[in-house]
Amino acid sequence: MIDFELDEEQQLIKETVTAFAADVVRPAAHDADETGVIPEGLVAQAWELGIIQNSIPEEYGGYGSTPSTVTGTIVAEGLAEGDLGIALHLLSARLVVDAVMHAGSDEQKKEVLPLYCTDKFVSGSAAVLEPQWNFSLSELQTSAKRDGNDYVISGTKCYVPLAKTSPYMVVFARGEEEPIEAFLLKAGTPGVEIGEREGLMGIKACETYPVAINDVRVPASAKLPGSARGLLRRSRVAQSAMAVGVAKASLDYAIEYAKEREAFGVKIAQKQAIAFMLADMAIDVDAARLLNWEAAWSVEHNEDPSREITLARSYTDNAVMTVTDNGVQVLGGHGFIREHPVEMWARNGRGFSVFEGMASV
Amino acid sequence: MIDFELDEEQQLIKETVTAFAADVVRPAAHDADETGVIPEGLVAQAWELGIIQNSIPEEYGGYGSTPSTVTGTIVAEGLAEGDLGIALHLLSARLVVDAVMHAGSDEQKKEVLPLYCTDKFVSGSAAVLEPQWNFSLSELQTSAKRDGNDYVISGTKCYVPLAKTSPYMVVFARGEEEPIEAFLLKAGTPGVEIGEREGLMGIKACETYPVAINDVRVPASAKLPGSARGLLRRSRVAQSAMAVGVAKASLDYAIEYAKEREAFGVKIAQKQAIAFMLADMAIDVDAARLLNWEAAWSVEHNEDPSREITLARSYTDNAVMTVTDNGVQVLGGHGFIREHPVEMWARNGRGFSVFEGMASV
Amino acid sequence: MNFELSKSAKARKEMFHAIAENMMRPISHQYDEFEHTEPDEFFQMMWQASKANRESSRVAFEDEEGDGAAPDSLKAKKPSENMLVTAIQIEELSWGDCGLYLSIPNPGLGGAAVGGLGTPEQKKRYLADFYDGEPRWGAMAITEPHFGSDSKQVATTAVRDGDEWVLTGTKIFCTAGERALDKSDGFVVVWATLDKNKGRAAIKSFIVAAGTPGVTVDRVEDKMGIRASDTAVITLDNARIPYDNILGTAEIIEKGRAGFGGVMATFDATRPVVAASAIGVGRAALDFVHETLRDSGIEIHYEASRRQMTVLEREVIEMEAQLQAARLLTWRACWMMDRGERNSREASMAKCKAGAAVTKVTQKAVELLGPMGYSRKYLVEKWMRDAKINDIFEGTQQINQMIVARSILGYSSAELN
Amino acid sequence: MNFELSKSAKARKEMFHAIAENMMRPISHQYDEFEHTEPDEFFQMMWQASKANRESSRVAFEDEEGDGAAPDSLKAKKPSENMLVTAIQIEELSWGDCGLYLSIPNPGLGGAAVGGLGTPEQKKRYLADFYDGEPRWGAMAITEPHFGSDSKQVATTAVRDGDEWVLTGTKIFCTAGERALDKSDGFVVVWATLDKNKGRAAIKSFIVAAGTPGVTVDRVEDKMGIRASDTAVITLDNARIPYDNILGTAEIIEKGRAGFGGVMATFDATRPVVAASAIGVGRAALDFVHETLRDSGIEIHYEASRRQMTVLEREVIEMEAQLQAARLLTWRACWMMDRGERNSREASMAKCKAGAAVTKVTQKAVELLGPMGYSRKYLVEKWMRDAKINDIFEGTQQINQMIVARSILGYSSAELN
Repeated sequence: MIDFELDEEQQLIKETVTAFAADVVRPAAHDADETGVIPEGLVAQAWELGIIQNSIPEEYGGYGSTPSTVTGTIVAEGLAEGDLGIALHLLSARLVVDAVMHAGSDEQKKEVLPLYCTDKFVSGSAAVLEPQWNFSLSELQTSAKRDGNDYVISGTKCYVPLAKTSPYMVVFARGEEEPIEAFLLKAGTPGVEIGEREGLMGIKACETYPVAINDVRVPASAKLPGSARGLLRRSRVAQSAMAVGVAKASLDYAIEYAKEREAFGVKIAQKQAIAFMLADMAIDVDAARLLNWEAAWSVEHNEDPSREITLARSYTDNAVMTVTDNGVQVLGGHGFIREHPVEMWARNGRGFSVFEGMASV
Repeated sequence: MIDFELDEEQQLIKETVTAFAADVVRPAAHDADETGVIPEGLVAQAWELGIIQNSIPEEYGGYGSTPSTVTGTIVAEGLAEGDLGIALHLLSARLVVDAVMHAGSDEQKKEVLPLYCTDKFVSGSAAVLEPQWNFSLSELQTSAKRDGNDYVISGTKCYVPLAKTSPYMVVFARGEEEPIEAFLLKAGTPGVEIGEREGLMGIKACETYPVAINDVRVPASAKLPGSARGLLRRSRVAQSAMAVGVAKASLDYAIEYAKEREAFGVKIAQKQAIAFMLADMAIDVDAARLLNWEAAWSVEHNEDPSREITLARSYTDNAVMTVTDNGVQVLGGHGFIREHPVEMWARNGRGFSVFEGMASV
Repeated sequence: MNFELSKSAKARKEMFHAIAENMMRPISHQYDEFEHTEPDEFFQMMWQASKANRESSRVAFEDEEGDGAAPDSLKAKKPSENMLVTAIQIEELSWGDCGLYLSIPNPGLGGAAVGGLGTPEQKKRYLADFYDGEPRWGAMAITEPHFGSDSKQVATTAVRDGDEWVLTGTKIFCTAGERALDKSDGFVVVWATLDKNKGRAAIKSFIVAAGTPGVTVDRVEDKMGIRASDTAVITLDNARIPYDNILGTAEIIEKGRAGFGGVMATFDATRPVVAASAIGVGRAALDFVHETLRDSGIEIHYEASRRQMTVLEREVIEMEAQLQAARLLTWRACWMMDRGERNSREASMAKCKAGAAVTKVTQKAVELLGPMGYSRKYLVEKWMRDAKINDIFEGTQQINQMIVARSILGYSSAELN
Repeated sequence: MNFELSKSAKARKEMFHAIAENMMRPISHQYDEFEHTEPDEFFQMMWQASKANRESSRVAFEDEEGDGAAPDSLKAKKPSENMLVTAIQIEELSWGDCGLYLSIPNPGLGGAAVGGLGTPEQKKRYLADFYDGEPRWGAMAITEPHFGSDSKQVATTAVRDGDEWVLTGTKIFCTAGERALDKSDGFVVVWATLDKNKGRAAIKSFIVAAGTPGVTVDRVEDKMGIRASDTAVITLDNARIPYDNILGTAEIIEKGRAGFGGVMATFDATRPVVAASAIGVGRAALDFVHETLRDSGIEIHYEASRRQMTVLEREVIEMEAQLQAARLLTWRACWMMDRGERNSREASMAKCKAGAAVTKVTQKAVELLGPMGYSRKYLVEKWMRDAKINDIFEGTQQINQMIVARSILGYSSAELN
């Protein structure tokens, strides 16, 4: 039976995350965007929320909640509403944890998961994108070739988050058997060259790096035996949820501003041109969220959730750009000044269709 | 030097056509749409304007003005502002006359052009579209094969205007030498089967027919020696100009209505939601017209006008749909009633991207 | 959270899909082409089905179509899925034919008003025995020639004269008005003012039965689409109706649900229904596009690389996304109503999105199908013509933007208008 | 009708393109990345070029950039193409770098005001010897913290005290304000009111020279884009300027070009200029897209079948169409001004379209180029950031829609606001 209600646990998580995003993340967003540095205290505080640990089974040291894509989208939206760059940093562990949980072997689980159950923040990393304008997930240039008991991986990656500090990096490559395969690489694997931190238009708070993978030889056991495609689907949904968070942030800020700001003798929100723009933004945010919920739910319940995910992404990638662009427009000249966060949200909002890699899985 | 001014002759033609469209064509539009019949008197009156005869050189009995694509767009826009279906009927002669003038042999000119210089309306016809959803001009299914001194043409056409009553029909087919070739067929050519009049969403005033061309044998002299591609380019520009006329009609009607109609104590045009919609419509109409002028000018002055034509079509095909749809929206419920012409313009407006054939040349 | 229809909802969906496919689609073209003719056989079938359904099921058929569902579910204490199932059914019927769906003999919006505001006696008189005898229609007459969305401008007057009300005025855009008054023994709920100087509070609704002297159906409009549905212009010239035929109180009360606000609240139920109907039309077009592509050997790959996608694939995916967005917004509005939650904002969001999305989706479908899309041999062009009204009636896109805007801004109608 | 540039326009276009390509592009990234630093070498080069140009050519360089061109050409009897050529030049410069273009040392909007409203003495004092000595800037200060588009809200006061005006207030969004006041011996034209109770008619503009006591540049804003351009916040605290520094009359006149209407009329000249600048940014992005595609062996086929087109081709064609639409609207507005025709409607149409189109075009360019588009290694992401301001300054998209709407509806500002 169709039901849009969060269950009690989801509701609780949502409230916790939303409060943290508003009270702790948002106030740090501007400086993190300007300086590229996220305060360590914030990271530690976020870790205490137990978001990552919560999703890891007790046998590996986690709190053992059932990992749920729906819950994941709620967390992702909530944190990204605070700040996208910081959210990506805080949730980076998921790139490794989710990969291992959903596609890892027992050995990989035993090796990796306990590491993410301590009381100190541990980041994770994943190498997906490649530095071509026409990058497409379905045609990865990075290749993985079987050679005896090993795989040899070669290629160039970009937009790899927290590559320098993460104990593990999940590398996606074109395999010989499957078009997309995933490998778990330990930090310091020889042949993995991490370049200078990248400069991007948005998500400046989150470190990303170009990574050259020069004929890197890994044992067959480094391959994640599960579906790499499934992992990418999950991450597409999580990103989409973050896009909704960014759009929501911009909408709410624009509403508040428009109710404060006067022009021509009334609040600008009392002008149809502004008010109707806000209404359309609100409809887009709600519609995108519902589509994302459906996509997340489908990942768990449908055999093939590709249609739901693609519809959600298609809608949300457009919506987040339109909404954040209108967020700037509502503020007019002030929207262009970095004192207000709306321009940052527009820069961040533009990223999603880029992360989508001109492509799907 | 950039100049947007019509010359004296163009200005005169514009005024004449616009007045005729407003005084004679528009009042007949509703009934012509409903009944599919255009009053003979109107057709005769239009013929007296000498639009067709004007463009034919004196040696063939015409008035001998220099035929100009720019002038052609002005006429097409002006008449279509009155009514698209009637305009298509009145200008149908052009399908044959322009084809023969621009791509015909001397013999063809001598045979055909004098016929269109009498004082009685003579229609023309052209068979371009084909009844597939994925019809594309660059991949015509209708073929023309050389066989000795003859060509054998086979295929099925649709949307062929005035096929039953025109003395000539220009048939476009995939040739052996060129991807598109044009042939001049006389009425009554054996093997040309004209079906029942078509029912379309719009342009109901203008008769169109499906035409089956069953291994029709024509002498080599029936082929138009000039560029068929060039003919299609010209007709793309003429259609685009008509789209501007339709959009302009809808814009002006919506403006008048919005200034008359009251709601919430003011004229609805005084509400930003309506006023700004009208502003956007006006910008679209002007932008489309300028792009079309540039395209028409390029046909005459540029070696390859394909970019200009495609930009004009791309913009105009979108604009005419948006503008005519908004025309209905401004009138609200009244826009949905056939008493007002805006719904007809939306139906007519939708046609252009269809006539464009999902394709270019 | 759950995105799967319940078993019973699925069953209803299938049942209504079968009606749409077998009873509506075959006659869809005919009653579009021959406007103002009556699909009598279809009416009889639906009428018999409604009767049978009414007798066999706890939930009355007319309620399921949204007529009476709204007020009931507003009062409902425990979550039901009446409204949601209504939306699903109406999507199916409109997938069949939106104009025919609007023509199904039933108490309609007039019945909804009686169900919501009527006294037990009125309900008994006009609803309880509605399905007796031959097919009948109920209708609602609000709009007048001089106003559209601004319904406080009602100029039709109701003057008490002893045991009667005397109604005078002209009504337009009355869906099923001719069928209710001239073609069956039905009724129309007419909005009229007791006192033009007292604004909204003085506007009341009155049940006007077929055969009332002074009531004339002047004209049935020629329309762009939904041509099977009759849209009547009605004149009331000193039409006398029993005093008891007023809905609600005859007092002029300024505030609250008994007054104008209560009347407006019915939109919370009708807007999701219109949205669902719009979605049905859009889905019809999309299904046809998919089918045509499939016949040409083209399947849409939802995980194709965006770079390699043809324009066609991209467009189809965007159309589907728009439609699904509208559907989820609509289902949410229904779900809230089923839970007894106030849903004005969500209902307007759904209506606003659905009207706009389906207008675009059907326009695109015509474009994508080229010569086939534009031809009256197929139904795509009809669906484009049918779709547009959904962007207009039950509040235009702009009116719904206004309602959403007021809601998110916390503005009154005085602050934002 | 003619769509070919004149020989001299082509020559100017090429010249300015060379400047853009050779002097601006190489430093574009640097002065975006390192905001609030000064491209001194570029300034010197442009300054020397302006000087040389001024000495050698009949038409002053600063006039060609739109500063003084407007009022002159408004008065012009015989059609010239000054304004059109201005638009073409500015498109080229903005193709180079929109932020740097706005930073070129010249009399700027302040100079335009002096040129348009100033007395011969004022023009002589502030414009005639402007290019003597070291690089200087002129600027215009209108906006204040509490208002944006609604410029009749000016709260900065000008009080006469003997031979002086005493100015007090805060100005924001003053382009080149710091360079005009703190970094050179320039001037700012400041809007202030003589009497807050008298509305628009009391608003006058005043020339405030660098070094005036009481004038402080409080802050230079951090911006999304056009970071090479300084956007200053200026405080006037009992700043005393000579009585002669008022532009136009000190009388409070209700109507006509001498009053507020005249001030607003300068927008007819500046809006097409902003539109041209926007188009330059959009073209930069489009050119880069074409180049990248070409490097990958992809050419856009303008006559490809729409069905077979990739999403990429379709998008690029639509982007080009939007840009060309904006360009033709802009050229028309300029052409009218060159003919001495009133062009308020057309100027707003151009600005409205260009601002919106270029915002979309640059956003799309980032999207199409994926990881390259979003990276600060390339300039595409910068162009997206630069583009947006064109949708905002010199009248937001909404303000320009308003002006167009009033014009087509024949409404006054009282009737539509």
